[in-house]
Amino acid sequence: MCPREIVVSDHKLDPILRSDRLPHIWCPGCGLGPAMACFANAIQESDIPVDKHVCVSGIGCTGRVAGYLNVDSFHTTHGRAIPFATGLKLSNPDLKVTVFSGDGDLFAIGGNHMLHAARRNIDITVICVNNFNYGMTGGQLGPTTPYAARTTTTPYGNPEGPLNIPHLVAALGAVFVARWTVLHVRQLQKAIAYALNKEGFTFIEVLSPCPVGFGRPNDLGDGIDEMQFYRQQSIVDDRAPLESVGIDMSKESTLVLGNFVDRERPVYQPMGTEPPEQREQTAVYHPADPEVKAREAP
Amino acid sequence: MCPREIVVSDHKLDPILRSDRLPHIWCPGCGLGPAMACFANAIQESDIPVDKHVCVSGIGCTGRVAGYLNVDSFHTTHGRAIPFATGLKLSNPDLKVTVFSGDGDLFAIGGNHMLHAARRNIDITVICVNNFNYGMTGGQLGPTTPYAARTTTTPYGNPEGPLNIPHLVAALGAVFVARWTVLHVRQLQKAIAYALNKEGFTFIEVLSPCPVGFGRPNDLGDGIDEMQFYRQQSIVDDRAPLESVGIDMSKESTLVLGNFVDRERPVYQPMGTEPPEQREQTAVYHPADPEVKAREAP
Amino acid sequence: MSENKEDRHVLTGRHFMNGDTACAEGAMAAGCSFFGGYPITPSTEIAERLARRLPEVGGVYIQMEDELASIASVLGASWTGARSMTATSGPGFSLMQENIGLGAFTETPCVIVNVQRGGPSTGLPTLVSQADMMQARWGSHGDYPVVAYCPASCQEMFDLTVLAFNMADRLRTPVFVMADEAIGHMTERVVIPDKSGIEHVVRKRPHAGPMDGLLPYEAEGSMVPPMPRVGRGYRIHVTGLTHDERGYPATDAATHDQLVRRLAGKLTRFAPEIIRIEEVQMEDAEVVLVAYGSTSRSARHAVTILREEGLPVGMLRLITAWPFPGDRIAQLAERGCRFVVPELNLGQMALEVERYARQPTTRVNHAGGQSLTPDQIAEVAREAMTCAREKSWSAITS
Amino acid sequence: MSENKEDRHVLTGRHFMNGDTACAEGAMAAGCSFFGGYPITPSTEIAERLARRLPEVGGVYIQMEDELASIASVLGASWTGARSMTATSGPGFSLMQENIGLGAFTETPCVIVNVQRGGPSTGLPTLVSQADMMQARWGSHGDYPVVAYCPASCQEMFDLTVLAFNMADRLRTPVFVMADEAIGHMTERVVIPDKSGIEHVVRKRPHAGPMDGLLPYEAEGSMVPPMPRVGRGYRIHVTGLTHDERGYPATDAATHDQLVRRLAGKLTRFAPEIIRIEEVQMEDAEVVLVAYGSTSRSARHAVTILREEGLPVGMLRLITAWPFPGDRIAQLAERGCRFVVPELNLGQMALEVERYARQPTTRVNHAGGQSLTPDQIAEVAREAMTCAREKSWSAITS
Amino acid sequence: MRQEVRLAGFGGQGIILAGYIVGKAAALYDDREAILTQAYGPEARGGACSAELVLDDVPIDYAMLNTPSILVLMSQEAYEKFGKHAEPQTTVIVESDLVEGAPAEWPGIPATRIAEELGTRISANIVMLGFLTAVTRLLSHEAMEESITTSVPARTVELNLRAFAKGYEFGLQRTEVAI
Amino acid sequence: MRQEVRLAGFGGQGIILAGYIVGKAAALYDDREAILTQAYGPEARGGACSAELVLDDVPIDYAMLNTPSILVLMSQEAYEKFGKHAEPQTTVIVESDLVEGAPAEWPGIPATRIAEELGTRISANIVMLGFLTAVTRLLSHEAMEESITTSVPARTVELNLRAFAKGYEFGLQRTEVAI
Amino acid sequence: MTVVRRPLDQSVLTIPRGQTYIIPQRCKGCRFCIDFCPKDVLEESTDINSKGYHYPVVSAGKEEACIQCTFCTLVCPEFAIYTEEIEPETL
Amino acid sequence: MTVVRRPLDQSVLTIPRGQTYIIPQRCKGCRFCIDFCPKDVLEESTDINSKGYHYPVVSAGKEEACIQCTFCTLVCPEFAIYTEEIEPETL
Ligand SMILES: Cc1ncc(C[n+]2csc(CCOP(=O)(O)OP(=O)(O)O)c2C)c(N)n1
Ligand SMILES: Cc1ncc(C[n+]2csc(CCOP(=O)(O)OP(=O)(O)O)c2C)c(N)n1
Ligand code: SF4
Ligand code: SF4
Ligand code: SF4
Ligand code: SF4
Ligand code: SF4
Ligand code: SF4
Ligand SMILES: [Mg+2]
Ligand SMILES: [Mg+2]
Repeated sequence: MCPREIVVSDHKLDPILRSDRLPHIWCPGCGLGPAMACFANAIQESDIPVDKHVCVSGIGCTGRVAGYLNVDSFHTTHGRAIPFATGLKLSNPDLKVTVFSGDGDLFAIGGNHMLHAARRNIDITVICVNNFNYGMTGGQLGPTTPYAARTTTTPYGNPEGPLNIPHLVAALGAVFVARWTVLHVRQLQKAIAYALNKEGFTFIEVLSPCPVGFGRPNDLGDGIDEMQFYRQQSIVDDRAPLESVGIDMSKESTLVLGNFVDRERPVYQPMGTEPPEQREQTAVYHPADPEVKAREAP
Repeated sequence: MCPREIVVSDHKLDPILRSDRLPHIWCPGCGLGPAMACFANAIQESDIPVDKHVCVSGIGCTGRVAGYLNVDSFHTTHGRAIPFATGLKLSNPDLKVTVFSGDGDLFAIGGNHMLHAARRNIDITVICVNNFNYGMTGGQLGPTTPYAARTTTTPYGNPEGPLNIPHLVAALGAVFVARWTVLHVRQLQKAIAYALNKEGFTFIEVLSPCPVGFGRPNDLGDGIDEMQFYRQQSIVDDRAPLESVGIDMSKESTLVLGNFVDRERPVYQPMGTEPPEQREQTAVYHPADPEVKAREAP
Repeated sequence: MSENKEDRHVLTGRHFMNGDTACAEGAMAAGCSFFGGYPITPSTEIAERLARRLPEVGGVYIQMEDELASIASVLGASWTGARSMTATSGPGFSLMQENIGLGAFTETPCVIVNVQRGGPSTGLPTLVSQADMMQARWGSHGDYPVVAYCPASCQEMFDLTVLAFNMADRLRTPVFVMADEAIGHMTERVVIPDKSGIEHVVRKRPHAGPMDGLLPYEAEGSMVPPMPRVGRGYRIHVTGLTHDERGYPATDAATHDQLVRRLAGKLTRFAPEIIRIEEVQMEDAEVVLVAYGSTSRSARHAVTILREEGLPVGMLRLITAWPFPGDRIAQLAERGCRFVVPELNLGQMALEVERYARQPTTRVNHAGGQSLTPDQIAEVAREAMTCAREKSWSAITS
Repeated sequence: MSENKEDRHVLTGRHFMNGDTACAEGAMAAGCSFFGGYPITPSTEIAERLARRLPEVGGVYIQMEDELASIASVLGASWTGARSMTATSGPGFSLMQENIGLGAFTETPCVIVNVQRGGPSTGLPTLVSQADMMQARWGSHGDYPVVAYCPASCQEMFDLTVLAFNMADRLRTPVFVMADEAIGHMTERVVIPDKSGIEHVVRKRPHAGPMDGLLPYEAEGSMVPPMPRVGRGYRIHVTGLTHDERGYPATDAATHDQLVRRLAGKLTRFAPEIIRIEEVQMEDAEVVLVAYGSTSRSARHAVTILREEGLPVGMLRLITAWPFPGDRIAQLAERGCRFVVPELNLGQMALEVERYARQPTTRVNHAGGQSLTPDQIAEVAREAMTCAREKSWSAITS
Repeated sequence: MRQEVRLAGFGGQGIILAGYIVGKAAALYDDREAILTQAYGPEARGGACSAELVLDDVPIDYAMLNTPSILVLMSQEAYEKFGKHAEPQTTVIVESDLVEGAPAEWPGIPATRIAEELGTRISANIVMLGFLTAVTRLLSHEAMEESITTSVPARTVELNLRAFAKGYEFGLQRTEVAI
Repeated sequence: MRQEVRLAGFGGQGIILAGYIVGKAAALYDDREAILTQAYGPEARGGACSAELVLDDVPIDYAMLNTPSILVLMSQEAYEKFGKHAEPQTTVIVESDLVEGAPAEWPGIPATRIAEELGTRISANIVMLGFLTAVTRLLSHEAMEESITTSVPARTVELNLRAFAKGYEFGLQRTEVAI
Repeated sequence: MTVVRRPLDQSVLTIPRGQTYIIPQRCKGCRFCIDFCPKDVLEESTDINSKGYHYPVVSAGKEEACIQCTFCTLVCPEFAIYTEEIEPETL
Repeated sequence: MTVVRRPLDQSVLTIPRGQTYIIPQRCKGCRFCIDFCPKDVLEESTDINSKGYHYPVVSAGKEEACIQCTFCTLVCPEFAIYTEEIEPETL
């Protein structure tokens, strides 16, 4: 018979973390930990040596990820992670550069870089943690905050319609577009691992509880309650029409998850390093690899 | 029998132009003149008094339009016309604010504002003249420059894939999205007039010859040749799937024109001026008004 | 509270509120009706307060996608006749610089609040500094006019925000409120008068007359042209290019020089109205502490300590940082005063003091993250006093 | 031209090329392998040249979506070990300010060229000015180190671009080439030596040793920490937050003060290496023209005119504007020199001259759009000379 | 007389509100000068939290604390950080259920438990204020009551006043015992 | 000796290239100092265009023109703008088919027509340079030829040298006539 | 001022007719009006304007051909040509 | 160090089994591991850690229940719990 739990002082993921910096600054019930764990595992699973992985973040709670992962990592300015990553990648194509940042960082102030990096099909992976608000600054309206939601800057309810992230990123030309929640850790990790190994601009939206900035003010409760909400309301549909996957986080709403887009487009090659092949625009969504096919939440 | 031509010194559109500033700075064969003429006519045709029209431009050859139209007009900084217009409109809802600017201004440096204004459905009209390059600075690569095209900064051919503007703007949520060329002056004028009268974020892409920056370096010849190209290669299809309307300007390519999207979404209302009604996302494209239905080029 | 919207503008009464909130209430009292912003510590509370307050009076709060958009929206709103503002901190202030230049060049009144935090870059987001003072003066390209006030208390966050709006309209120019985290985040008593107690400068409008011939950049001798509103038939044109009095682009050096000099000249001409300083125990002061913002509180305390020791030390507090009150410094220098400049930066306003005093100053600096203590300042001032008396000043200056 | 890629870096020979092109060729010769930029008059020719040249040697030219992205990409590229650069003009320079702060704070070497045009705002896009000099010093928030060179000829566009790359790597900091439209757009003879004639400072790399314990911000006594490259197993962390020697965020005032002071201290320490000035007929000069960039050409001509008249006038040319060569100014002031500062702005570097000279200067200013003529400068210098001799200096200064 | 007060605990205990109520009582209802400051920092996210007050009879220039005259500790962490190094002249008050190892002579109150008994766990901070008022006489009972009334949501005023009274009562007893 | 030269015409005539060739001939092949500047401005878009040169035997400080010693006018607009106010000491050369009303004593050449005859209308600027070289002796024939050779696209070198020769020849005749 | 044409009384049996107005000095010779006039009403002038461009004139024999489609008015980049409706010819 | 589980020899007839490791000081009591463990292996400790949180422990009787799904390892925000595969039980 095995013992019950064994008390230890190190975690098996510690080597891929800057464990000297733990505990991290994130609130109890925050989903950033699991998102980072999935990324850390995917790095180790990837065919690329850990030393060639680079993580670039902007500013925000999510932006702190770069500081906790034990890979070469950059915590840049608010919104500028993608162009910073572009410079890294183009200047040293051997690197595997992943941008890991928040919805506000990547889609509010940083939206323009998303637009053009995806259009150019720069060979980087972008992981966006969507917690429906600006967590770091204390729970303000962000571009993904659902209509009518309360934040500290929408005390009367949000008058704006939120961004449908997968729809936009797919329209921009990303070659891989997925959405998972931090409850769907296995699918998330798989999707990240797949994206890391795929050439071109690959993108994963990660829905994540932020009890302080979003959950509590909007009667979703604590982290665990938002996780329960994910469990109850999520459906997985890789082939969902992307214009229909917007999120409103209302009690009856559905969260559509999946590996929505998986296609080939020529990857950006600056002239001179190699003459680029003729590029064709492929607009069909076809999740290709069975390995990243969706499964139900555990 | 009527005389042949009558020589005069004023044009009938002069009152809506700052005719004291003519001749304008645009090159012979440039399409900006016709684009502005269509806008000027549409202003006069609109139900809104001329004094309530405001034109906001960014920087570029197209950006000079604000300075030639005899309405309240603003020539702002590169890329910032849309947020400037947002301030004007929200602060005085009686105004009819139109942003008239270039592809680079609105989609390169200004891309993020396009993204969020369309998402919020700010009640402004945006007219984007796409001449496939940065005209003002002398013909550099822009976000709409076709793949492999020559510009002064892509001497070996453009390695980037161009933006498909209607597809992007539709994905962002604009309530009216059209594309015409400056050869299609009547349809263009109609589309603008329709957009001016429609509430919400309305958008028109105008394809326009830039012989200096784009036509000649890419063997399309002078303005008149590019106009001939438009005549030969354009098809009008309001219901074209938007992911398929990208432009590559190759000799055999098709330019798909039309009033692609016409739908209703709740218009952005800052809280407090009026409580916003429940917003619903409508993602269906349905050109609604027969007046703006496409006709063949003259 | 009354249901009358008008009444809700001015939150008359005695309050215990933090500096950011007081700033927001100052904006409300000044009749601000448009805020375009983007959250950033430690200014976020201004946005949060106005998000709640502006809708109460039919005003517009919009959270833009970034600071570039925020300032652009604020400039646009101003042309409708609205009093408009934004609030930010260092990184956002950096992003606003291009359009601050547009605002200054097109003479667009508005208020920009910078609650300073530790820099450069992301620096110390939650902690105090005063290291953007020179940026306020020089952050955008080209030469342009700058007005900047430095509140040192929650009450002044209110008062100087009102003043900033008035001065913006008076001069047709963007005005900065250069606060700092310590003031923005401290909570104190703030007394808000009733509406009649709030000064309100009305933006000069064009005289009645033919709308078509209006020259929106004709200064009419006062150096400040009247400002038309959009939608009123003037058919104005406003451009960030060099422009003539009609507002039309001009590509010649003479027009450029004339325009740039008029803008600078506005400030010189109205400097006596713009500049506010507070002098503390200055009558017989031999050593003058030149301080501003939260640091001036420590400096004031230091003066008390030093006066108790019988040392003739006074404080000149810069309520207005820009235009710099250089004439007063020069006067004091001529009187024989020596200057000690405590700042939460590596010495920024000290540079201006030195220029006008024509002597080096003693600097008391900390790059930021915590306030200078009264003792730190007093110690240096004491030393300065000794040196001043021994005429060995240069020994202690670098 | 040889087909060997290596050879194509340095365009050895005598050329007749414009300043912008010479700048681009300087970058090529310096081994620049990454340019991230956005076109803007009058710097566009630099981008256009590099778009053609970099691919010839396997380097990367990328035109980013805006200047915010350009500078960010340049910083990213630098951490791979590449020499990276961007080029812009006033409006773009304003937009770069936030990330210039990031570059300075994270000690990321790179070169930023600003070919100055008339400002503020869009101003006079095609015409000359020198009005971004103070912005170069203070444009981003917080206190940070700044190095800026001012080329005055096409040859110097080449030479100083090479120097800028070397100094960036030497100091681990962004370095500015503050050119102006007149120099960028004029065409002159440029002589490019062969590869062996191009100085090349190698960026200091960490010593071999355990990669894990590396402190990428430990200055090792030299004040400039060695710089690891990404992808080499160091597992570095780089942040725009205040950071300790390991590169980890620190939220305390002491670490902040220490870091900010070290960065400033780097420049003080290496100032003798950084600072270049040219002195023309200075031995016996009583009046000194302090000039830089295209204006220094007019000033040099003015010196010739005045010397012909027998007047003891010299010129001190600021090849380095920042750090400012204040010591030399102070020396000259002590020698009794008077200063005349011609600039295409309303007086920017004149402020620094005044501070170090501890006397007002005579300024010769034009806001921009055209060069100052030698006669304009000579006239003022003549007057200054008279006043200096009559000891009635103050009469002509404002 | 300058008085410096630090209230320390963890996020969610209403420490800042408590500080605000004290400051407001002083500044608006007790005719004193008062400044409230608070420690910010991402580290504070859900973790430690403190409010710092300076009260005086003359305008206050310098708002930072030198040596607090009163220290209110509502968590073990706060005790470790501030309580252990408290100067002898400082009056230290503790949440007796949440702080272990504090000297017996320090006034203590199980504020959270008392609040729970009132059915409003989140009013522990107000209970503590009652206790503080009784034990230290920092501010008048009336000023504190008025400050609470104008600072908490309208529908919770009554409850909070009861919490305040409870704490005050508990304090009076303790004071009687102690003095 | 300082010499100032202005070439003026309209966009598309190759005015700037002509200026570049002159400057390069001086700076690289004739051992002189030379600076080329040009008027920029959005107004220039497809309209008027001019190239300005300063040549000297000593390094040139000030690059702006005071009074040009040589003025080459290739359009009516250029004539209106510069030719009409030319100082008496200035040598003015005109494209005789494109400029009307110029004094008869000004050397003129129908450069465009000559170029067209050579089958290369766009070499009018080079024809003009040949004429300029012959008429003014500003720079040596060899230096100009070398400068053209290294400045025009490789496949057009021969043609352009022919254009230059034509203009030069025409100039020699004209010079013979005039002198 | 009537800028927008609003024919008041137009029977199905009438074809609108237009009169051409030209501002020769403004023309930059792009040929847009000439090449795309649906009725080939226009041709290049033999004269040039002061900028050296051949502006459009009505071709001989085309005096009555303009159908007032306003295309030339809208497409001219220089605001150098327009037409006004005249008494329609009744078929 | 083997972090990723790559079972070398796993027949279709075996169910993997896991051993739970816990770092009590790191736990912030979010309950993610407890509430979502598919086999309900975990429950809150009665003790609290120094931050005052109830960390997870294996419930009585659930010592053999862990199927090594690694969910708890991945979902724990604090890197406070993980499992390692042990000798599978053959059915
Ligand atoms: C230029 C600039 N503007 C604003 C800020 C303040 N700021 C820091 S993080 C943040 C938003 C973060 O939101 P998000 O990216 O969604 O990350 P989260 O904290 O929610 O994970 C903001 C506005 C900043 N640091 N820099
Ligand atoms: C911040 C900034 N960056 C760059 C420029 C230079 N610039 C002016 S217009 C322009 C591009 C214009 O392109 P587009 O918007 O397509 O207009 P077009 O001239 O083609 O009509 C650029 C890069 C500028 N004015 N400001
Ligand atoms: S504020 Fe939200 S996103 Fe940030 S650490 Fe807390 S829970 Fe996580
Ligand atoms: S450069 Fe192109 S867009 Fe600009 S005026 Fe000329 S033709 Fe038109
Ligand atoms: S109106 Fe139509 S038919 Fe008449 S001239 Fe113009 S284009 Fe031709
Ligand atoms: S369209 Fe206008 S500019 Fe072009 S040829 Fe006709 S009249 Fe001239
Ligand atoms: S590995 Fe799976 S089954 Fe085992 S304890 Fe963790 S969640 Fe439960
Ligand atoms: S998931 Fe981690 S932090 Fe949450 S209860 Fe379990 S062990 Fe504790
Ligand atoms: Mg977020
Ligand atoms: Mg364009």
